[in-house]
Parts: sequence; C-alpha cells; structure tokens
Amino acid sequence: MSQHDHDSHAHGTVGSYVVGFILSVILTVIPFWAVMTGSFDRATTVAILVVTAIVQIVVHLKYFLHLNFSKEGKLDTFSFLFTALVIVMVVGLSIWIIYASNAMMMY
Amino acid sequence: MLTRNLSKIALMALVALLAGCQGGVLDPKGQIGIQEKELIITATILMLLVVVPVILMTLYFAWKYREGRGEAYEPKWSHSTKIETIVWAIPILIIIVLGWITYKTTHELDPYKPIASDEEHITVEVVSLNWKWLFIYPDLGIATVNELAFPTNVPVEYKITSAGTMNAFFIPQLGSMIYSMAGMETKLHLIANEPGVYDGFSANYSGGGFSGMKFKAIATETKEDFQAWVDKVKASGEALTTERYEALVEPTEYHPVEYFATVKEGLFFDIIWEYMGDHGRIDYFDKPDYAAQPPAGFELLERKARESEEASQ
Amino acid sequence: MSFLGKLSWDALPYDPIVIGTLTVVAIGGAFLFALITKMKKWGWLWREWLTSVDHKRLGIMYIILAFVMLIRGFADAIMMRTQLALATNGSEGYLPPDHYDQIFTAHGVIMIIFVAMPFMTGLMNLIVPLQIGARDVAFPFLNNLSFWLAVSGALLVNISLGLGEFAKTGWVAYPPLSGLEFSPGVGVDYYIWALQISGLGTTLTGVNFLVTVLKMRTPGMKLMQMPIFTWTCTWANVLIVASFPILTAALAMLTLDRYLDFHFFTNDAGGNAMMYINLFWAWGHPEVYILVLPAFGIFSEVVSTFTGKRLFGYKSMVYASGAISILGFIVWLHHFFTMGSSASVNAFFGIMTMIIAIPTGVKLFNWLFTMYKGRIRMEVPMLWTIGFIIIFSIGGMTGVLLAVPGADYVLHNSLFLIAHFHNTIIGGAVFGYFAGFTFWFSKAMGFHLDPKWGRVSFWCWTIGFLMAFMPLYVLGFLGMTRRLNHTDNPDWNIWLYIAAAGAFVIAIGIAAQFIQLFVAFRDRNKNKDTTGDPWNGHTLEWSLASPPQFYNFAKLPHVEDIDAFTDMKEKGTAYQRHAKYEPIHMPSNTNAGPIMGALATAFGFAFVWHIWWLVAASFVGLIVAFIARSYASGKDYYVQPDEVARIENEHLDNVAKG
Amino acid sequence: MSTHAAAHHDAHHDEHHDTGRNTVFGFWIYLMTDCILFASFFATYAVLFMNTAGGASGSEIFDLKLVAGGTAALLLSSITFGFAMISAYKQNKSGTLFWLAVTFLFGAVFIGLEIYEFNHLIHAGHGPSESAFLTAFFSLVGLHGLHVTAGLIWLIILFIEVSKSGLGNQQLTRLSCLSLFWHFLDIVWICVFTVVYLMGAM
Repeated sequence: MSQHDHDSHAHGTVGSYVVGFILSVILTVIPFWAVMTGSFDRATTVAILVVTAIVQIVVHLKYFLHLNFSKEGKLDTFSFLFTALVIVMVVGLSIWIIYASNAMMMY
Repeated sequence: MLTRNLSKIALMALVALLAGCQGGVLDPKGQIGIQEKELIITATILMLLVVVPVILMTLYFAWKYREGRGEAYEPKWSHSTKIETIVWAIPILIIIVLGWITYKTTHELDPYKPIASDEEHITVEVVSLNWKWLFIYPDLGIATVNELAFPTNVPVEYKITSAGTMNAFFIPQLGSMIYSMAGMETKLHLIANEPGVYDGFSANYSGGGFSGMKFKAIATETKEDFQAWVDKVKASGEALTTERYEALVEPTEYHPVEYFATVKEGLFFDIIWEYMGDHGRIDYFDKPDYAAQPPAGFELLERKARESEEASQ
Repeated sequence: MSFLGKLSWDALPYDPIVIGTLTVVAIGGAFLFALITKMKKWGWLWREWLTSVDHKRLGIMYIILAFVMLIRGFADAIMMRTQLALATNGSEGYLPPDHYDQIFTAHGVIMIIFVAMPFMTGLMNLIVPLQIGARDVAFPFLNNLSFWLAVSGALLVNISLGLGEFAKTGWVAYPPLSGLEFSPGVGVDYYIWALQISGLGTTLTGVNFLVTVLKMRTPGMKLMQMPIFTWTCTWANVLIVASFPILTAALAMLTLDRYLDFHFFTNDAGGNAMMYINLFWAWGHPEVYILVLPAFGIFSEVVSTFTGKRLFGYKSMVYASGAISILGFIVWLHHFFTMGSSASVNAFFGIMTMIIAIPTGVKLFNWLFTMYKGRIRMEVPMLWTIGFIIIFSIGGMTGVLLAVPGADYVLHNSLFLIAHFHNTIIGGAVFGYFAGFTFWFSKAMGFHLDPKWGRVSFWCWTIGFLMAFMPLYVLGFLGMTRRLNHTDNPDWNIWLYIAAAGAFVIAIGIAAQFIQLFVAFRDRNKNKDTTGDPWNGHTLEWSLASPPQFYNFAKLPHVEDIDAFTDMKEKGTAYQRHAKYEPIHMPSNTNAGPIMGALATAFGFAFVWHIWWLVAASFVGLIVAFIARSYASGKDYYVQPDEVARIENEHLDNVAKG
Repeated sequence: MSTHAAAHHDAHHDEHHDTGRNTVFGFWIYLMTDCILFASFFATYAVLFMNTAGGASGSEIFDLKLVAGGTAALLLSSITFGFAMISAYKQNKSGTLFWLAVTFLFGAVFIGLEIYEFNHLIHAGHGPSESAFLTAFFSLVGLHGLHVTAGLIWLIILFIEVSKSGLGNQQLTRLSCLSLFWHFLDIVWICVFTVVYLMGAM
C-alpha cells in the first residue's frame, strides 16, 4: 500500500502520459499520411515507416511501460533489450535464410 | 579399462575405414567427393590436436590426483591468468584456422556452382516422387525412373525438385547431397572420375516407402557407352506424357527401372510451376547466374498472365 | 460429425506387439492401483505429493516421470536396433514401416521432451532454490501446474499407443510430410498437442525460475556468487524463455494448416515448408543447450566437490555459459546446410557454430584444471564426470566436423549424425543427469544410493554407449542414411549387429540403475544420511538436513563466498543454533494443478480426435479453474516459531551425533 | 483475508511487497516470451507476404481508413489505462473504475473494427485459405486480436474485483500486470500497422 508514494516516477504522471500520447499521435499520423497521400517515392516511404515505428516503440516503452535504468527498473529494461536482441537475430537471420534460398531456387 | 575399450574400438573403426570401406563417402570416385573426403580428414586432424590431449590429460589427472596417492593438494587454487589465457587461446586459434577453411571450402563446394571442366556438362532434371526418382534428360529428350547414367569425366548438372514430400538426392561416392522440395529448384553439380555403378538414394525420410527409394548411377567408361545407354532408353518406345506422369506420381515402393524414349516438352517446368507459380518473388539478394534460372523464353509476363487468368476464374 | 469426432473402434490397436505392451502396462497399472488402495495411500499421495507446491517434491516427481518415460523411450530404441539387426540382406525384419516409423518418431520426442527435459527440470527444481537460499520458487502453484502440463503431454504420447497412432514423420515433423496431404491420420495431431501442452509448461518453468533466481537470492549472494549449477540453469531458463515461443508458433502454424486449411507450409497456394524447418530449428538448437548447460553445471559441482577444491575459473565458466547461450541463437541453419541456401548463408552459420566450440572447450579445460592438484574421490558421480569428459570430447569433435558445410554435404542425415547427437546428448546431458542424480539423491531422499550398482550402471552405460554408437559413425561413412527400415548392404551388417548388442548392454545399465534404487530403498535405514552433508559439499543445499525441512531455511543464510557452505564451515558459522525464530510464510498445496493438467489432457485429446464439444468444455474449464485459483482463499499459511525450533533442534542434534 | 493473516500483515509487509514485485516481474518475463511468439509470426509474414497464389494482394484489400480508426482507438485506450493506473495508485476507486470502463470501450471498438474487417474479407472470398499471404495476414493480425480480446476479458474481471474489494496490494499488482499487457499490445500493434498494413498498402 505504500509502494505508490516512494517511486511515483516508476508509474508515470498525467503529464508524462499526455506527453507520450501526443508523441505517439504525431508518430502515427506521419506514416499514415505518407502512405495514404503517396507523397514520397517507395524507398523514402519505407524509411519513414521504419523510423517512425522504432521511435514510437521507444516512446511507448518510456512513457507507458516506464522502462528505465534505475536500480529498481534495470532488470526489466535489460530483459527487454535481450529479447530485442534475440528477435533481431531470429527474425533477421530467418529472413536472410529464406530470401537467399528463394533467390537460389526460384525463377 | 575405459581406455582399453576405447582404443580397441577406435582401432576396429580405423581398420574398417581403411580396408572394408567400399561404397561410402570415404571411398569417393569423383572430384567433389574427393575434396570432401580431404576436408573431413583435415578438419578431424585439426580437432584431434585438442581432443587427444584433453582425453589423455583427463585420464592422467584422474589417476595422478586420486585420493590416497599423497600428491600435492591445493584446495583453494582456482585461478591462474596464464592458464586461462592459454585455455581460451588454443580453441580460438584452431577455430580461426578451421573457420577460414570452412569459408573457403563452402564457396568452392557450393552445390549450385558448376564444375570447371573442358567438357561440356550435361543436364539432368531430377524429380523425387513417392517413392522413386524420375530423371529427365532435357537435351536428349529421354527420361528414366530409378536409373541414371552419364559418361565418366563429364560434369553433370542436376536440377532437382519434388512432386510432393521433401527428399534429398544423394550419391555418396560422388559427393554432396541436396534437398528436393516441391515448387523449388535446387541444383547440384557432380562428376565421376572413375567408371562404375554407384548407389544413389534419398537421404531424407519421406514416408513409408522411403527405404526403397534407391537408384543406380552408372558412370559409363566412354561417351560411346553412354550413347549406347541412351539408345537403349530410346529403344523402349515409351512416352512420358502428362497422363503417364500423373500415373507415376501415385505412391509405389521399390519401383522398377523404367525407360521413356520421349518426354513431354517442359514437363519439369510444369511440375515446378504448379507450386512455384503461387509464389511471388522479390530479389533482395544477388542472384548468381548459376542459381536456378527459368527455361529459355520464360518471361515474368507469363507469371502475371497466369495470375490474372486465375483471378478471373 | 459424431459425438466422439473421428474416434471409433478402428482406433484400437491390432498390432500384436502393441497389444502385448498394453497388456503389460495394464497389468502393471492394476497392480500399482491395488497396492496403493491396499495400503490406503491414495489420500496421502494426493495431499502430500500430487497437489504439492513444494519444489523438492515436484523435483522428485519430475525425475520419476523421466524414469518412467525412459523405459518407454528405451523400449523404442531396443526395438529399432533389433529391427535393423534383423532386417538385413533384403529381409524385412519384424517391424513394418507403418509401425517402425511411429517408433523412431516416438523415440525422439520421448527422449528429448519427456525424458531429458523432465530430468533436467527435476534436478533444477530440487536444487536451485536450495543453492540460492530460497524457501521456494517465486510462483509455487505455477511450478505445480508446469509439472502437470508435462505429465499431460506425456500422457497424450502414451495414449497414442493404444488409441490411433503416433506421427510417422520423424521427431522434427517436417511439412509437407506432416501436413494433411501426406499425413491424414491423427499421429501428427498427437505430436502437436503433446509438444504444445508440455512446451507451455516448460515456458512457465523458465519464467518461474528466472524470477526466482533474479529476485529471491538469499541476502548477500551477488549474481557472481551464485553456485555454478544455478548459473547454468539460469542460462538454460533464459534459453527456454527465448526459444520455446518459437516452437509454440511453429506448431500453431502447423495446427492451422492441418485443422483450418491454412497455407503456411503447404505445397500449394504459396506455402513455404522451408519456414517450418527454419522455425523448428531456431527452437531446436537452443533446446539442445537447454538440455546440456545444466548438465555442465552438474559436472562443475561434482568435479569441485570430489576433488575437494574450488572450481577452477568460475568466471570463465559463467561467461562461457553465457556465450554458448547467445551464440546458440545464431547457428540453427547447420541443421539444414543441404537445403540449398546460398554459400554465404552456409558459411556464416558454419563458422558461427564452430565459434561455440571455443567456450565449450574452455569448460573442458576448466574441469581438467579443477582436477589438477585436487584430491579425487572416485565416487559414482565422479565416474560419470570422467566418462563424460572423454565421450563428450569425441561428440564435440564430430559436431564441429558436421558444422563444416563441405563435410555436412556428405554426412548430413547419415548415421554419422545420429552417432554425433547421441554422443553429445547421452555423453553430455544424460551422463550429467545421472551424475546429479547420484550426487543429490541422498539430499532429496535422506538415504544413499548403492554405490556398487551405481558403478555397474556406469560401466554398462559407457561400454554399451561405445558399442552402440561408435559403429554408427562407421556406418555413416559407409553411406547409411537415417530412418531406414531395412537394409541390403552386406558391408553394413557387422556394424548393425555390434550396435544392437550395445543397446542391450545399455539395457543392463538401465536395469542396474533400477536395482540400485531398489537396494537403496530396501536398506534405507542402514544408509541414512544423518548430517545432510555426506560429500563435504561446498554449497548451501548441503547445509540443510536430508531431506531438507519443508521450509528449506529456518533463517535465511547470509552468503559471502561462491562456496558459501565451505566458507561457513571454515568460519565456524555452519550449523548454528538460534534461540528465536520468526514465523515462516508458506504456500499451501493446491489441487488446481492436477485438475488443470487433466483438463489440458482432455483438451489435447479432444483436438486430436475432433471432438469439438470436449474442446470447448475443457477450454472453458481451464479458464474457469485458473480464475478460480486466482481468487481462492487459504493459499498460504504460517509455520510457527516453536515448530521451527523443534524441527531445527532435532536436525542439529543429529548432526552433532554425526 | 482472514484475521489471522491480517494480524501478520504488518510484520510481513516486506514479504507481500516482494511477492507483488515478483509477480509483476514474472509477468514482464512472460511478455518477453509473447514478444518472441509475435516475432515468429512476423518473420513468417515477411516470408509469405508476396505469395498471393494469384489471389488478392495487400494493396487490393487493405482499407487504411479502417486501420487508422482502429489505431486511434487502441492508442486512446492506452492513455486511458494510464489514467486508470494513476487513479489506482492514488487509491481513487471511482476514478479507476471510470477509466477502466473507458479503456474497455476503446478496446471493444478496436476489436469490433477488426471483426468487421475480417468478416468483410472472408465474405469477399479472401479468407485465410486463399493464399499463403492471407494465411499469414489472418494469423498475425488475428493473434494480436486474440490477445486484445483476452485483455478485455481480464479487464472485466478486474473491474468487478476492484469494485468489490477496492484497491489493495493484490488489486494493484494485478492492475499493474494488465497495464503492462495492454501497453505491450499497443507496441505490437505499431509493428502490425507498419509492417502489414502500411507497407502492404504501398
């Protein structure tokens, strides 16, 4: 019952949620707008999509999931970073393997 | 006792490998197989450099430091930077050498890569069926089931696919194997440097009749002998039509050798395209020119035409 | 669709071998049932064991599960070796492909998922909380549930013996062979649900133990002071948590293909079977490290205990385990070099695989240098360890050889490969579990195993192993491929005969293992472990009574050294009597675990046979049971200080008596 | 809780505190396994997305306005759940219940839109059996939808619990877990709309 008063930074405040929300809205509108209007060429659009998505994920992690590097929170953060590493390895290598196989085997 | 057993078995294995090892991968009859045998021996010797001392040291330490022999005893000794450096360094050095060999040989022995030779290679299209092998010679217009022939010292290019389950095309004495998969074309290049009849089979389990999925690979001594074999196939007078092929797809075990004097034009492509046609293709990676290539005259437009045709159905 | 879905009288077995087996199992089961009823032990069994949330009891039950399934898996192995020794020179042997193909699939699944995994999980359950000075795991109920999910998966595999069939695809179940087109029967469905349900349990175990180790260590114990077995288990749990979801995903996709006409891995409509192979091994390779890393930890504990020394290069060991774990995620393609990806892909994965040999080699050297200047007691656990170092070195060597794509192009799928992985899994993991089993048996049970039969078992296993698997290396070189039902090559026969003989020697080894248990039980009053520290141990589990008090630690110990208990013994702080104890908070046993396990079995069974009403009912039942458990009262209780004092003093009196 | 346990409550405050922490950390680790589950489905989608087997491709069937609506609903539900958590930590029961209800509403809108989309596609003949692309699409998006549905059910259960038992340690722990789950699903959705819908519609 007392855990809420000594580490309120770990739960966020109305202000921090609103900041996170506004950033998220901006980072969502940009990619939708870029695709729906088709204002950019393909490569630029993909770049915009990837960058806004990654930045928005970081925003969510910080403002909504409250990941941080404090003594209390660093275990959560490191477990997430490790998971991210595994995902990058597994997804990245899987795609490499299959696309390279397709290139060798398909017309 | 353990050492005695070990050495006995090692000796037995060695004797067998040297004397009785006929028809296996250590008795290669073609350039690819020979390179692979040499690679196996090199890599093994490199690793024995670590493994043999480890085994000997284990036995020696277990004997020397056992209770009651009054050897030096240092219960707190648990760290030595010098030993730990050596202990990390030795495997690292060996792996560097082995890694370099791996990099080099993997590219040299790439199954897709044609074998350099003065001779023009011949092409065989291979289809794995339940449970038999279909070989089509597109340039000669003939086909066979469960028998394969080619002249000695002429490189052979195999284009491999499957009509259903996954198999692996393997002639141990000539070298590498590769999977056969429906809707995909894998490739393999092999050469026989000695005439003979070699065992070939599927090296990937594919269901009930798998054990009987064997064929003979005949390396004829001369090109004339090969021509004689081709004439024999042609003399059968059988035609491999689409209907005949569909009958062949039905599962059989220990299928007898069959010869076909003629083959429906583009049958191999039809078999592959039945499934490959459902795939889209985006080339994010460099496609070497020796990778699977569509038959001459095939245009991407054809894919699109097929798609729109299906969509309208 | 009828009330029982696809289930009909046709599902009953007709094969005399299967009927014979089932009869024996039925008689044995009836005997056991009668025995328990006669001794009026059902209530005790249910209250004290089956519903227990105590990690020590769950550990023991996991190991019993492993031994039971070992009998099943090994019976499969003996049948295969006999078949191959008989079916030579064109003879068909006694097992037709239809039966034989189920046997080798079942053998693989059972040995990996239902023998090695429960054995490993059992030892981890028994020891890890004791080593870190915890009173239980973080989530005791989930721990019980994990166990019952493992049992549920094992049950499904065994039910397939009597009702329907098991998969005839090999334990990897590659599509399109495992797809509906080529495997229309229920075999693959049994495979899917057995793996899926037990896999869920394993994932929960991984989460549970990670929280336990990261959050519940006793005061003073830093991460770099955790006993080495706990460390290797922790890495194994990291691997479980990171890799089992990939298996879950791959199996879920195969399920959708088979049940709802999806097209992940089908030949038609653009499915790509290569992706299954890819996902399966993205799990499958970390899986072998999940099995072998805890065994490495056991060897480390055993070597340092029986040499009477500190472990050489503790930090190296921890980092090497971590390196193996992370590298374990980027090597999986070496299971399918021959699929036909590009040379660059193959070279990358080949070299990455070899790099794993570096930390593994370091571990071998560290064990060697722990023996150096030690005082080695050749007890049974130490025998297993020395046997392991020698056999595993050979297995590691052949493994690196298979990691060279150029060599793998001719050795892939051959008996050389079979020899290699049995060499690492038996010589590495199983020898490790047996070492741990003998090492910690008295800790769990309170009396010692019989060393004479332990030695017999060790020698039979070692000699039998060499006889059964060294010939397979030769056969691989001779070009014999795996999963053949019969052969027709006279050069192979002699090696097949030796291998079959070897399997029978291993059978004696297993029998010796059971005799050892029987003798130990018979003489248990003579062999009591009164002090709790029979081997002069280094770590905290040896500071407790054997078997440990149900609350483990009356007072949480304060740890200042890696070899925490040695440190206490040297400082004279071991076996302290305290004047006053605090009440101890304990979780109560719960029947939610076995109930949910039963529901999960019904769920999987119903899916296998397309009994949709039972699918729905058992699924709702599972959810309701879980929610009910979450809101149940009386989930915990307190042990009062006077009770604690009484138990502690009794133990300390025993220790004083010696 | 019985009086017996309550009597011990103060003395063992730390223990309870720790149990709550452990639960939340354990749940976080579970979420990491869920991440990897999703990653496997993403990898499969990336491999299969162009295999349309002559059927519909992404650009033909995706309705970005619908997706934008769903995205907005889910994002709004994220911030309202945040407000629910802030109220909960302030022991404001009615505020918590109000924001939980709002969150449920937005979540239900999201699921409603998804059901509409799936239903529409299947009736137009573009069900998951049509091609590997649609198989991968339905599975990946459906997996996320199933998670959100499970979250909604959990939300109802916690709503009832909080309204009955108030905001004790146990309720706060459970709310924290659900909050992690909910925000995590929003992150997965960022990947879904980027990789599946936006890249597919290009």
